Amino acid sequence: MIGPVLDGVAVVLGLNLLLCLVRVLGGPTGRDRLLGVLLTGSTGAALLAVLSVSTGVPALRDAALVMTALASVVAVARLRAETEEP
Amino acid sequence: MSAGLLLEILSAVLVVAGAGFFTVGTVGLVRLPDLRTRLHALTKADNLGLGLVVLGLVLQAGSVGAAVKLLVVWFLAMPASAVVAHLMSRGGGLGATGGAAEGPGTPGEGGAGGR
Amino acid sequence: MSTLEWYLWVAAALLGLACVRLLLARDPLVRLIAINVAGSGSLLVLVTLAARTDPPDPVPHALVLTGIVITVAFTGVGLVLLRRIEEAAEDAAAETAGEAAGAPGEDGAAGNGEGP
Amino acid sequence: MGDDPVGLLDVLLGLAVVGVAGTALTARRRMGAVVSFLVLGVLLAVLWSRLGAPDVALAEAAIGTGVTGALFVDAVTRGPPETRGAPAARPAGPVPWQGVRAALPGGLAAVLLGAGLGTAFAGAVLAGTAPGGLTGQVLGRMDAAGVEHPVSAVLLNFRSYDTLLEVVVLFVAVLSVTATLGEERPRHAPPSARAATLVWFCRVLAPVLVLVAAWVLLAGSDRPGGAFQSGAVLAGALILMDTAGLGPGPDHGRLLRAALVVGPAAFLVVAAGGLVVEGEWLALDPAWAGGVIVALETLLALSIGVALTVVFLALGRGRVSPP
Repeated sequence: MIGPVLDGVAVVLGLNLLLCLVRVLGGPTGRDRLLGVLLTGSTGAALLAVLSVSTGVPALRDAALVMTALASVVAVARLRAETEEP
Repeated sequence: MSAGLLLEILSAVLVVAGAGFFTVGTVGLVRLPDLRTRLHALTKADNLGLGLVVLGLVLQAGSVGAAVKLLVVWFLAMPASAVVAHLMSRGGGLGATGGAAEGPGTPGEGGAGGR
Repeated sequence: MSTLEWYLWVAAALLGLACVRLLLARDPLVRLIAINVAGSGSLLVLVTLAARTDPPDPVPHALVLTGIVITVAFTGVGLVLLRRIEEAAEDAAAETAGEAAGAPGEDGAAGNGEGP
Repeated sequence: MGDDPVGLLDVLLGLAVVGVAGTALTARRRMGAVVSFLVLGVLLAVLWSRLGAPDVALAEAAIGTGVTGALFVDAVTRGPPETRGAPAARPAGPVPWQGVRAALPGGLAAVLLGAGLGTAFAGAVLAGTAPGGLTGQVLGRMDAAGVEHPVSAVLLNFRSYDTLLEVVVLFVAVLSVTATLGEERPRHAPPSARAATLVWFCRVLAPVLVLVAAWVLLAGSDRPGGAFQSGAVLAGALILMDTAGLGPGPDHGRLLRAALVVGPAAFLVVAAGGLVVEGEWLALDPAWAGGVIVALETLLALSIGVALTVVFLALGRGRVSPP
């Protein structure tokens, strides 16, 4: 019973990923685009977690964990580069 | 048997609610007018969405280890998105001067930063 | 159409788009992105062909992992070279500007950014 | 799953991947292109998991969205200011219709190339007398592999030559990157000028990432995970440490070099040891294989993490400034 629900949720989350693209392409500043990356990262992590349960592959939980943890590294890279460059 | 069914229904409700919050957050990111309001949409709706999805999945996880790992995903996402949002709403990754330098454009934050 | 055929068409689309863009793009950064996308397309071919058996073939998966690491290695080298080229252009521009104004341009540009 | 009709999620995912690749390749601003490419990485991670490749999904999540993202974002942020994303006027922007007319031959070429390749690939599915590939051979020899996860067995035992050369490629990348570095140019703002919150955050998150890296590494022996994924997460941790001013700075040059070399060196020692003990280059005795592989993977993860970090840091270290 839970299977179709999870599949539907996966489709909805996938559409959300595409919607993020509007902000990524629209900008206007680099930080706005970066927000798109952050939201994409956590949406992707949620999607992987859903797939790990619906397909029964436990390794996808690790992928979700890694994706969440490293999404903030991209943001930190942006912030430190902004600090260092005039 | 009926307890299992109840658990499945609860899990489905939580996951669907989480997906709903993700959608709200994404729509907010697209529709809201400037960086700080977008940050607001992103952090709140996004954390709640991830949290609800994770809670729903924890009920289906099967083992304690799997459940804990799913919860760790959420616990990792919460401080990360809060801190990153805070830093991005300031003038830059700069120190105390960064926030004040950007102040005048935005009344609420600028007043607090000026003091 | 089977799932695997569909993904092979997706891979072909990625490769076609990326190769053409690689040849036509003027910005080196876009070329790097194009190589990365083309790489993803070819990895998709490998992973799809590995999925023909159940369980999937581990050898192409290992090849794909190797490919991902090689990709990040050459992307890093390409980006560092790109930065060096741009730095050289910036310095040359600052030098000519400094000569024109009769003042050390390097200092002026750096001080301006750090103002507050 | 070969003959299943294609499902809704698969169709959406395929269209999304092609669409996002299109925007990443044609975005007008560099930051837009780069960020689209990162979104493509997330979609690809989901795609790999749909195709039954959780190892690749894990690597894509760690490398594709983490380290590659940090590299691209850093390079674009430090790049020339007019491409940084502010709505600056493009010099002599072309008339829109001209752009379309110029893009037409390119689009046509892309369609033709894609159609040709697609026909060839779709034929390849049906061709081949042994569609089983090498699955049977690998699974049949798993008892001699030393690890329980087939992909790790292929990477570090059955086809370890590939992995050795790959680590060497990474090493060469680090060498060529450091060759472009001159004397260290003073940074515009030292780490002490960074916001206290940022430094605190990096200090808190870095050890968590090291833990995740260790977990991914140890998971590699019986489930998806391993040296590359772990090394990529470790690189993320090292980047955070450097941001907090704790990283392997210039003072740690010798330590850094040792960490870089130890992985390839250990691999060569194992390869030569196979020659001495087993009489064959890179051969592993099944009795020893498990321990050797885990030890080797640990050192490799360290080297890979440090190598990726050095490449990242080289972006920010300018070359010698002109006199």
